[in-house]
Amino acid sequence: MTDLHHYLFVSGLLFAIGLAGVIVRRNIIVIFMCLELMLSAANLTLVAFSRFHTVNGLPDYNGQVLVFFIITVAAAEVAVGLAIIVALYRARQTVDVNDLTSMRG
Amino acid sequence: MHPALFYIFAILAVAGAVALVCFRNPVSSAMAMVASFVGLAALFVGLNAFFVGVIQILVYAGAIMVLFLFIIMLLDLRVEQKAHYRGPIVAAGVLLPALFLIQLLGVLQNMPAEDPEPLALREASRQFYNPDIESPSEQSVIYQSLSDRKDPSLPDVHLVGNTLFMRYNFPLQVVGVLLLVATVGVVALSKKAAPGTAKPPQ
Amino acid sequence: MDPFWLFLIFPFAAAAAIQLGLKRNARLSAFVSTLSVAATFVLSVVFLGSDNPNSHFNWATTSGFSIQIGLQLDALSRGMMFVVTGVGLLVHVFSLGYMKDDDGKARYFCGLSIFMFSMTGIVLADNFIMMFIFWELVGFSSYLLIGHWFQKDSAADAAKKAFLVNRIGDFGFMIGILMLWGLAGSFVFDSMELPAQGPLLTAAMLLVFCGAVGKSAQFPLHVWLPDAMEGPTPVSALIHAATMVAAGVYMLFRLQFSVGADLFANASGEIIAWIGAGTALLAALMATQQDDIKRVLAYSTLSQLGYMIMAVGLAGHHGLTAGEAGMFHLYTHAWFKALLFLGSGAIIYACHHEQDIWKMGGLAKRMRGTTATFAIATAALIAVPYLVSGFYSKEEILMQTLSHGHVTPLFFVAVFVAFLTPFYMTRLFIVTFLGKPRSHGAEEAREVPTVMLLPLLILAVLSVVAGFKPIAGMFSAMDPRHGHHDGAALVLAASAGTLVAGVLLGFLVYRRRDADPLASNALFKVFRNKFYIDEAYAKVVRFGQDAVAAIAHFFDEFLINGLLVGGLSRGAAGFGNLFRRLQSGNLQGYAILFAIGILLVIYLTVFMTP
Amino acid sequence: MIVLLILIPIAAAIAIMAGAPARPAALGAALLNLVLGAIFALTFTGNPDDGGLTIQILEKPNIHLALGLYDGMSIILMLLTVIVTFAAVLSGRCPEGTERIWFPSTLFIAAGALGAFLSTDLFFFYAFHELALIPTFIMIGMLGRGDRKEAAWKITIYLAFGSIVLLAGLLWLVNAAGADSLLFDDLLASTIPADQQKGIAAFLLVGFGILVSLFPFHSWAAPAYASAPAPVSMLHAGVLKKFGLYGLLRLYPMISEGLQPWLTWLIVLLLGNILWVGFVTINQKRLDLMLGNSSVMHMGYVFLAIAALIAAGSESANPIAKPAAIVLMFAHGVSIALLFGLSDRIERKTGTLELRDLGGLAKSAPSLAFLFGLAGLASIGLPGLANFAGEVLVFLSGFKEFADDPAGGLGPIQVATILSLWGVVISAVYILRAYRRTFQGPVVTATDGARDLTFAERIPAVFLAFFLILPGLYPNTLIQFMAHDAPSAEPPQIVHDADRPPLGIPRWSPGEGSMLTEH
Repeated sequence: MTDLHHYLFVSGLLFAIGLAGVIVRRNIIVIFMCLELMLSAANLTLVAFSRFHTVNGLPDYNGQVLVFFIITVAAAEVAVGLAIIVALYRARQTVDVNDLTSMRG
Repeated sequence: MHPALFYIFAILAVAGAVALVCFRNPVSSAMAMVASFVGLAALFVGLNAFFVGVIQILVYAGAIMVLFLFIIMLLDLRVEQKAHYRGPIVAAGVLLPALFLIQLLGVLQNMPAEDPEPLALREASRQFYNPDIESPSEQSVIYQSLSDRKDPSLPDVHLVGNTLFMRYNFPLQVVGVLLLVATVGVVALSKKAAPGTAKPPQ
Repeated sequence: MDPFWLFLIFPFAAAAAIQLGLKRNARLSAFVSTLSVAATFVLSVVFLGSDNPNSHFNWATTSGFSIQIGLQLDALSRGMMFVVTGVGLLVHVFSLGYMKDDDGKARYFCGLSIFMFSMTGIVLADNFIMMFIFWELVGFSSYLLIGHWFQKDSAADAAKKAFLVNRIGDFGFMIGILMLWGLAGSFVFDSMELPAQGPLLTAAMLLVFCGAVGKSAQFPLHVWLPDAMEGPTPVSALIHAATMVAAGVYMLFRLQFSVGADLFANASGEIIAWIGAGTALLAALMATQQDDIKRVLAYSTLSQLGYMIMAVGLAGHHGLTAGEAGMFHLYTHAWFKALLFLGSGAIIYACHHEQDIWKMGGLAKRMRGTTATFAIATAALIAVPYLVSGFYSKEEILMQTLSHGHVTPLFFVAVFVAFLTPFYMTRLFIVTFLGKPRSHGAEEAREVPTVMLLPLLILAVLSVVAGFKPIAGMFSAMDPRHGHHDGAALVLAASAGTLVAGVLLGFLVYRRRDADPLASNALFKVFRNKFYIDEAYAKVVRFGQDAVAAIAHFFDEFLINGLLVGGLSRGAAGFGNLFRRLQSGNLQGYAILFAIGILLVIYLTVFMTP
Repeated sequence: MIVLLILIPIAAAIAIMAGAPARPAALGAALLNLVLGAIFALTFTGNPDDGGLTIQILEKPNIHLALGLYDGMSIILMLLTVIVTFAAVLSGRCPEGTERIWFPSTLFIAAGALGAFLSTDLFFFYAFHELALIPTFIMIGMLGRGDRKEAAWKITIYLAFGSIVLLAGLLWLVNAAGADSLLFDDLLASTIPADQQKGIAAFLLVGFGILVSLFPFHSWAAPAYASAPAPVSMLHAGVLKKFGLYGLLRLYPMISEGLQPWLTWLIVLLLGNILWVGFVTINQKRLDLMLGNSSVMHMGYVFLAIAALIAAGSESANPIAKPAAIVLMFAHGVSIALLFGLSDRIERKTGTLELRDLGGLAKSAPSLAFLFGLAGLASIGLPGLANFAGEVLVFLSGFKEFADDPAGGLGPIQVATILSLWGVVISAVYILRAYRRTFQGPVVTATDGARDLTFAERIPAVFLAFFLILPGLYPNTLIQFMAHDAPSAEPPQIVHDADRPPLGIPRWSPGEGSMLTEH
């Protein structure tokens, strides 16, 4: 049988891979994808807990609603983020984070 | 969910993720991400969260994916130069997630392994019974599905909707506003600056 | 509402009306102002025999405590109101002529109305806080009027000086009021209880006296009064001779009258009397060498105020009678000193604003009316026996300096001042009115118009008759002559002797002179330079206040701003720099830090917590 | 209803930023606020819940967005705010093209100050003050004069530091009080253990003290006010600075014992304000710096009243102290706002505020001279103007102890009062010096041909002057608002959010599912 550990471990693994991608990659679009991956990994945790913590014989739908919200917000985030990237690319002609250092204090 | 299916889809998701990070071409990365998300959606379905699984496919693999690809094409992005990878950063990129996994394993170690409780649909149906209505056929869809004598089934979408609109109605409206704001923001951001007011790139 | 409030409402309404709109029409402003003071004069005559209305309202109320504004119309304040409104009315009328062509006529009359309002408030105040309120307000109106010609540096400086010196006096006054509040248990004069004697009471009385020192220009705060002569002359007559400067005397006597003369039956009475005597002497000496006609009169005013203060201070020994003698002198002095000032105003007006007596001369032939009235006032001031009011009051004061018919040191001081007074007044009179004109202005002098001469004539009459028993008797609180005194003969002899000696000496020294023969004398040079007190104060201000201010400012900048504030801001800047390094702008660096942060948080929350 | 006072300026500010006509909108908001404020104050019945609102924001810690006229102190300070705001908006001289920063900032400061004075919950009491500070910093830094960067830097660091110390003190206070909520009613009803009061009192004294420029934390004030645009110096010196004093008086009953050990220190520091800063003020060579320092100095008198209150041990033992402090705060707020407003006019007309370059301005600008003189004399406590009423009450409160028990001799508060009285002389010295230098004497180059105030410029000044004269002639017009100040017998009931129902109960009503609960 697959118990909660399995799901949590898969979720953690996905999160770790996403994190590694954020750290290692320099293409800002790929970094963005990795962030999405990390969000989805968190979703997996939520859904798993929802299923494993039943309330009155049903899955805990609070968790699933939260996943729904996260996906919605993530969609908005992607839209805005990509728009920013496009604007950034227009101004700088690059998507390499090593060239985007104007925030240096 | 059968353990075999679980392992198949889990491996699909993890492999997609690894590919996402490792491919140097952004288009390949995007494709890998789709694979990973499909695997995840399957895991959701395996957890009786059908609605979320469908949403995952529709929103991520459908809409968001297309957006990414579209932007990648629009910007005509090249393959990243490998020479630019710096040793310490790659090391940190391996080490820190590894540490994280070790921590996770440490936590899981101390957690009792538990099997999922079986869903008790018929029992659950009681809380959706409306005593004011006599005829069972006029009871709510949720009640009818849960209490069906022959084949009680989980009315997943109805239950999510019930929670969403009854309990989280206000946050839902807020999220709606958020989407609107995001839409306006995206339009504003991607609008080309009118000639004359554009600031020179720094 | 009691009709007595009209005393305050009339002048206040006049001042407010002028400031709020009438000021565009100077003639109307002057008329309204004069009308208001005429109305209050009528009121004060009407109410001369009224009872105490005791009407008041709460001005500031907190739970269990209240400051009231109330009117006290008793024998003392009724008499004082008569003096204030009487002199005030005549000065207003005189001003109509004197300030006829002045640019700031409306402002001037507004100031006069504010003054009348404030002075009325002092006189009618039934408690100490109210008196302090109006006490400050008369100082303010005096500031306004001294600085009437504010574009003259000297006038602006004099106004400032007057206000500041008065503020110093009020500093002590307020402390005195607060202490007396505790000791006597109330601010309201009639509710005050005579506190037990003790060092606190002595200190409180001396501090209250500080207010009088400032307002009545006693040594060592006398320096503002001569400078105040920069104001228009009618102002000097009203404020700086007859009424406001007498407020100190009035206030001290109000305490004696309402609470009891025993308040001063300690060292404070002694000190007050000696300060009064010292001021009388110093001012008289200074007056002998002044060349500005108004300054001579100003020092003479100081000297006479010193007499009054001395008398009030002696109340500690002699009871209420001594204070009444001071008030009696205040009452007679108000008329003849106002007359002297208005007379000098007429002279200055006639001589085209020439104030140096050595540039006058021979005015007796050109301005007969003014000369005659001035002569009467001079006679009153130098106390020609039995003829004029000044004689009666000065007799009473000299009488108070005797102790059971025996002479005291104060008696000698007082008598010496009584000798100096005729001396300098003779000098003034001879140099100004007799001889030949010594300047173009004096040659062209003509008699002043009727509107100015009329007040002079009325005041001249009052200067003569005010001291007679039937008239002074109307103001019972101001007439001390209700008993037999020991040593009346001695006093009469002394004052007659000094009068003759002073006049003779003055006549001999100054007859037919074109310049002061004593000017080169070293001793008289000290008098001329006012004992160098102003110079000393200027040094005190420069090296005391201004140097302290500069040092404080320096330390404020250097220590507090530089080290304390600077340290704080440098610390903040240092921290900022530290964190600035971390902000590399490198996204990958941030990601690494972010990951480390997550790991730390997990470690601390999961593995560290038991 | 009271929430309107805060919503109107914020709404107007947002509207202006979004493109509404700046000046009319700001003026309209200020005027509306003024009218509403007057109505609320005059119809106040003594019940703090009238027209107020209480919305629970958080359950733990139990924070409410609670607004209302808590007592007379709130009413008077609310009136002060709407009065000064109106004058500040009206007299603002806005550089071309900055209307959309200028007016919204002014309105935000006003909204923040009103929020702080009207909050009946400790959290929002603090938060609204911070809200008001931000536009203050922005205005000084962006639109100030002279050394504006330096001044903005200094005031920011200083006030931020003060706010942090204050926040620490407030957190400790809340922790120690253990009340059900952060509402003043609950907090004031709770008691703090005596051993903790002393530390809390120290934090609050230093925190509030820095915000009120208590010596030696005062040197930010003068340069900031001198550099700030006129509305900001009017609003900050006139209104916002009173926040610290208001806070001390408001929280005083909770820490009355803890403040006692610090009395000597407070007396020394307030004398530093009055005497030391007084002397510093004498030495100022610029009109605006002098006014800035004078406002620091006058805070000393309010602290004197607070010290008298502390020494007395309770409000009933010295009933004069609190009204004295409040009246003086109101009077000082109006007078310093008028002075800053007019000094801005002087600079506009003559191009300088250096005292040595000025002179004889009264000749060409009599109304300006009259109004400045009025405000100046008010600030040195001339009777008939509001400040005198405040100052005399402060001095009376200082001597209340002696009046109650003259046999006890003069205590430290009495000695402090006596020394403070010398400050009355000091302030007369610098105000009269400045007036003498600026308005009197012969006309000089800078003032030659300087024009008098126009009718429009006179309106805000006369408006403010009116509020100096009215309470000056009859202080009970102000003090009467404090007649209601007897604390209500039982604190109003707070209805807490009902426990959330378990999943699946298909009932949704605005009351239970929503995150906001209105009562």
